[in-house]
Amino acid sequence: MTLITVLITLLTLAAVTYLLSLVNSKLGAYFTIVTSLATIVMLFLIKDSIGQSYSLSFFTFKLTTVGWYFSMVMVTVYFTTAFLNPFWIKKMIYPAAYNLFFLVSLIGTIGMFFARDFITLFICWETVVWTSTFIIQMGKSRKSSYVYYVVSAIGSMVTLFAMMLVYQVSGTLEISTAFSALSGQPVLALIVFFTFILAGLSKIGIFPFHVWLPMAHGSAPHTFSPVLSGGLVKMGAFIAYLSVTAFAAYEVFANTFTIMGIPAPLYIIMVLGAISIVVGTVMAIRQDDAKKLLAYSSVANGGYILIGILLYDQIAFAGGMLHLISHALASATAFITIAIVAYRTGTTKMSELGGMIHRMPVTYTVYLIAIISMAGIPPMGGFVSKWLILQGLADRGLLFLAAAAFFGSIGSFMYVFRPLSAVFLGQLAPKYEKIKEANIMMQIPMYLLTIATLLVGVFPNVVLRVIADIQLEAGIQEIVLVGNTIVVSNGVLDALRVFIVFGYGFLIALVIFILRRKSRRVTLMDTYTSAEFIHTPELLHYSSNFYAPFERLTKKPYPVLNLYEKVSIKIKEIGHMAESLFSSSKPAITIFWIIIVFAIFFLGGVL
Amino acid sequence: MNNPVLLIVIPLLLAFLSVIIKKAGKWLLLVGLLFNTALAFFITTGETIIGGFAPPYGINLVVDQFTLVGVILINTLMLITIVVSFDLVGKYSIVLLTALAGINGMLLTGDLFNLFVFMEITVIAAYILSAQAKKYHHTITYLVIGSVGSVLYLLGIILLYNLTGSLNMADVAAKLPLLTTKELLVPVLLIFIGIGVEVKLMPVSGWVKGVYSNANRLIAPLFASVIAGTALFVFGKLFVSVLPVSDTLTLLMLIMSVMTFVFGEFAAFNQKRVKNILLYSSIGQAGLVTALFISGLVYAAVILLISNVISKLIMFTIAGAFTEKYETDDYESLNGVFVHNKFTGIAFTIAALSMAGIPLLIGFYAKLNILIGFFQAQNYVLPAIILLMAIVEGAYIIKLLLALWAPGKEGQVSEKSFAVEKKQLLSVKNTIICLIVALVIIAGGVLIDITEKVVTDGQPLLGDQSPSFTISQSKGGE
Amino acid sequence: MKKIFIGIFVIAFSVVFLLAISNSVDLFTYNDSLSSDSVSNGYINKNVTKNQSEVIFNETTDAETGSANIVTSIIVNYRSFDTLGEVTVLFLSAIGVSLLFGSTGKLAERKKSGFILRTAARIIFPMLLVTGTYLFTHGHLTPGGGFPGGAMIAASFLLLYLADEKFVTAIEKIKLVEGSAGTLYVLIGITGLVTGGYFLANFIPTGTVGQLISSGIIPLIYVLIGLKVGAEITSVVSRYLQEEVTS
Amino acid sequence: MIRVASLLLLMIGLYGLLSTRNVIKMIISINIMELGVNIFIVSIGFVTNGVAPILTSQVNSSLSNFVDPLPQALVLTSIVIGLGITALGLAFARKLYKKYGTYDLAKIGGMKDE
Repeated sequence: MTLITVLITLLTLAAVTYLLSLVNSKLGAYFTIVTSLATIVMLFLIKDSIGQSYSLSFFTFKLTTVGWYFSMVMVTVYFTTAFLNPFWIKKMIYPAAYNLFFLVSLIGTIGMFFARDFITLFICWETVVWTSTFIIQMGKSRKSSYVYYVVSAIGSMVTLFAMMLVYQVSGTLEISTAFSALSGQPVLALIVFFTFILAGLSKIGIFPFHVWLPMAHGSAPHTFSPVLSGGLVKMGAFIAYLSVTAFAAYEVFANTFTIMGIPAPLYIIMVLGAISIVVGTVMAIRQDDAKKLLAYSSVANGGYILIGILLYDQIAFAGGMLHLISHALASATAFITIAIVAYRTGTTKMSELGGMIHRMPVTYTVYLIAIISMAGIPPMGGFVSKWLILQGLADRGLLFLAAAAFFGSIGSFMYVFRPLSAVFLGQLAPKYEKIKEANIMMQIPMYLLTIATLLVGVFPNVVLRVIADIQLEAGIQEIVLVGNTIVVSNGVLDALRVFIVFGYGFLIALVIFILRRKSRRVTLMDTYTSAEFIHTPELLHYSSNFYAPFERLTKKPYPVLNLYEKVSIKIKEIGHMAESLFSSSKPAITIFWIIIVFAIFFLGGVL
Repeated sequence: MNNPVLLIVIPLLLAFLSVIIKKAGKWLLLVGLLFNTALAFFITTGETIIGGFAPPYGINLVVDQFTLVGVILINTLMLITIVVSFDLVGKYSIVLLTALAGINGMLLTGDLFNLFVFMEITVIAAYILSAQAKKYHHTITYLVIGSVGSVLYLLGIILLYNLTGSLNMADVAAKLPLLTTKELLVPVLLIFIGIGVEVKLMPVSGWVKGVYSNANRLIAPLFASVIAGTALFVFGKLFVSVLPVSDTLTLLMLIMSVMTFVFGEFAAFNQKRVKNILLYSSIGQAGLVTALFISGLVYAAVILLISNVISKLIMFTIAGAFTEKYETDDYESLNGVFVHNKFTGIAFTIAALSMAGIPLLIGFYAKLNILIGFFQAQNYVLPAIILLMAIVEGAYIIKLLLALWAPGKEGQVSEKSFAVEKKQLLSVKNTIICLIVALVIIAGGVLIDITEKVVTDGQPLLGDQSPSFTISQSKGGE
Repeated sequence: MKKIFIGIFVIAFSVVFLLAISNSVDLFTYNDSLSSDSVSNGYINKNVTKNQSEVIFNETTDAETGSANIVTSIIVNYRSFDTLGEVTVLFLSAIGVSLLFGSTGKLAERKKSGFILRTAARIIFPMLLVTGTYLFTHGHLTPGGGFPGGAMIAASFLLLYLADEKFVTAIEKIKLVEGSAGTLYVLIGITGLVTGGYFLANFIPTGTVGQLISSGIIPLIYVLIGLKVGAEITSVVSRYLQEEVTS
Repeated sequence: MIRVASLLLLMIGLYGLLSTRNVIKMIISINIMELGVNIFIVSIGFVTNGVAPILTSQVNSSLSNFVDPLPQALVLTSIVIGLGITALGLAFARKLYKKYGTYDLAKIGGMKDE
């Protein structure tokens, strides 16, 4: 089975899904599960032929380990999210189109990860952008879809410029050979580097391109937010990966100005990553909408991944790659749980929720594990990856970046705790007394993802072996793995041992909790009110104004979105000016312009 | 009998006949269109002399690959436009027939003055057609500006005649190298402005808004794709093969074109009405096409031109249907209109996406060719502008599409119930035609080797030396 | 005030324009003779296709175009295609006017014309008609031709309109003339294509330069043009006059 | 000199178009511009001491010093086209007047399109 067969099969399946959806949208939705499962199976089938190249019309592909790894992460997210599709599909305005776009965006990402030339890369990239744009619009907001597209377009158009520039210099579109022509041309290389990586930055949501994430994640259909955050954001990481491997930023900029031993251009991008960590964290803490909160956390985690990959060494790179999967799993899980809560309650606003643990214990547990991983608390996947990234930063002595990363780690406690307590813990609002736990079909992805998160956390070496292969492929030192331990410069990390220690701790806590349980259930209306009637009990809910003191500290939101709006207004103003100058319905104005043009031309022609 | 002169003469004959046989007007129009479209495919390249007098003396029709593409494209588009809106033809069949003759004359003729005559025929037909909107003051604006444009063009060619002693394009082109830039400045400039009025270059495009935005389902696509496409083909022919001026003049013309492109796109971004968005976008695209012609990237220009006119044909037809059915084309009051007209919506979307340059549609292929051509010419500023404009373009197109597809207010999940009242936009026949045209957009972008073969037939267009994107290029290392 | 500014602006531009255009054309001196590389030499000597150095009035026979009036030979033969287009332009504007005004058939209310005009019109009308016909039948020999001839015919009808407030032209008949003249023009062209291989080729023997029956299709076409132009302008004029005036 | 004068006619036409908003006056201005260009075209073909390009019994040889016949032929076409445009323009103007009761484009532009 070749990659081409896989892609064609998938396209066929997507078409079949579409046709089925036209007949019965729910059936089509089930078929998205089948198709994404088939993708996983087929990816395993083609794993043996890594290193081969394929071409089809103007598409060329190369099967690489890194592509395979990225595809696996992506398809896992898609597969698990697909389980939600049947329940939401009836609510979509265009169910058949949703199913089709869902699958086409998956195929697009796979094509992109295996792209061998720029055109294939760009076409697949744009396919994903457009299909996801059209999916996002089916959610709550058209504006978010618009912002998503514009930010993506900024990235992709600028990157297309870089691609064409490289093509002009090298005469080839093949990614790996094309970039090699840039060596010895530092200025050109600098332009290409910054323009090329822009697509990655815009997609992974690096400051100042992060504006789309909270909007799009927050308002996309609930079944697509997990894919956006867990999956599609990682496309940016792939571009970052290309910029250090195919573009070989470290070699190209080896002789240029360096900061802390890192070439300045790379350092600048890393600093942007660090800023994203800080901004994402701070903003996440402030959010009331659970999905927006998770979206901002994706911004922060994108910063980790970017820094890890760009460091391009033995440890941090492995950490970045590992964080890719651990964040994908955790974020997809978190979004899925929020989606299920929203499915049952109809809202994602934390101030309106609370006490869901009483009604949805499974969802609660799954969410807990996901946020533990997301916050980087052992023994989940996020811990190992963040630890590796911090280790790498510390080894290099990159203090500023390390400080940002530490800040993000600590901040993430604050923000992941908020939905936990606001949505799941505390008092149950009266209107939610009757809601039920997620049904078994919805529970499947939660179990699958939780198991995966635990696996990555406890046995990270399973994944790290693939990452070591990627490092081999990329030509950097492989991470040293002995048995179940990871060997780094100042010791070893045994995730299993960490898990066991934490497991004991957890057990002891559990025993104490069960034995000493004396708490009384307090409902929301169970309040002492001095004979006053409570009209809006929601205001008394402790999760409203959750982090008020903290929010007062960071009162002023940063002005990036304003910047985009200002540019847009400026464009409109210029457009308006052009319109009023040149599109007057009075002929005299046009005659005037003819005269002016003539005069300018004559003076220009004579001078 | 594949004499290209028949492309001009048969419609004329039918126009004269339909004065006599009044009732048959509409059907004669259809006959003329079908005849022309069929004949266009059988025309071969070469020169056709009229009246038996060889070129510098007599008038000749020159069919090269460039013209051939134009003739086939424009005749087919006109056929499609009129078939789609056949119900609106009414009494205008004679005017449309003469316009058909005029358009073919403009494309084919090899004589500068003859071009003027056919341009006048086309333009006068356009004046009459634009008055169908009953907004006579816009028509007057168009008439005044158009007449000034033709007066300037006429002055320009007479100056060229004074300098070269000939009116034949090939003859003039052969004699041009003997002249100085200074001598050529005024005539070339006058011709540039004269054609610029029809091409819709920015400072002289004041008439466009009034005329396009009030046009109906028949007239809007006719203007925006058929007549505008013809004007651009003529522009290309004149400024690539006949008047290839250099130096400052080229730079200034390039600046004007690029200015048109940028301002047109910006103005489109500022619009609320579908037709206004489209008309400013076609002004912008016309600026880009002329910039490409002036820069010598003929192939890229032709592909862009083709992709643009096809897209505009579909989009203006549907925009015309908006005003027809909903009495508005403000996209905010058409929220979710495609919910009820999915297939129409799909055709519109494909056309729009091609305009925005999304991959695997012909618009993207055009964009690739433009970029490759400019980079090859070591020109980095224009590609940067083009890509930045692509963002603006994509932005307003996505805004438009979102409004038309997804009904609902901000913060609410898009639902069918939020959409505007249900009305059928286009008849089934017309929807199918639009979808077929949309299919051409897709096919042209996917089967790029065939596209290239069809467009160039293996020869460079007007001596174009710039590179084009081919399948083998993407394979790079192999 | 505004107009003064515009005036100054236009004057300033005139200076620029004249300076600019003086690079391309000499504004004050004229040639003593036709420049040798001009295409007009071919038209004058009628040696575009034939090897002929001189054309003599009333002597040269079988010239490539037998018209003594060289301008006519250009209009109706060398560049006849332009003329077809030109006729079409006029045709189109006549159609445009009729489309705009529609055919109400009603006359606008007009003042009753005076006795002198009415009487004179009856005398002058046939004279105008004859002169117009003369102009286009002799177009290949003398100044004039289809266009002035046609305009004169139209003028004669205008005169009738002026003279008689109840006069109405039968627009249907005018249209018949208009359409059939145009059709015949094109058919002549196509006959040329079939017999001579070129559209609008002169397929009739051209005779002796200067004779009434000479120069092949030229008089034929000029007659058609004369009729057509006459019909078109008449139709335009009558449209203007017949259009109902709504107060 | 005649060339300068004809170009000045063109400029007068431009002035008219710039300064007036009256449709009829605009059409007249266009006519003046066309007239200017037509005179210019004829003047291009002018030859000092030339004779009209018609063979007659007096001027019976094509070797005479004729003026250039081509511009004259062109000018005829141009005049007729000008006539067509004028006729059409006036028809529009008249419809405009019937609809809005004024020839002033500025006033009409301000009116609401119904």
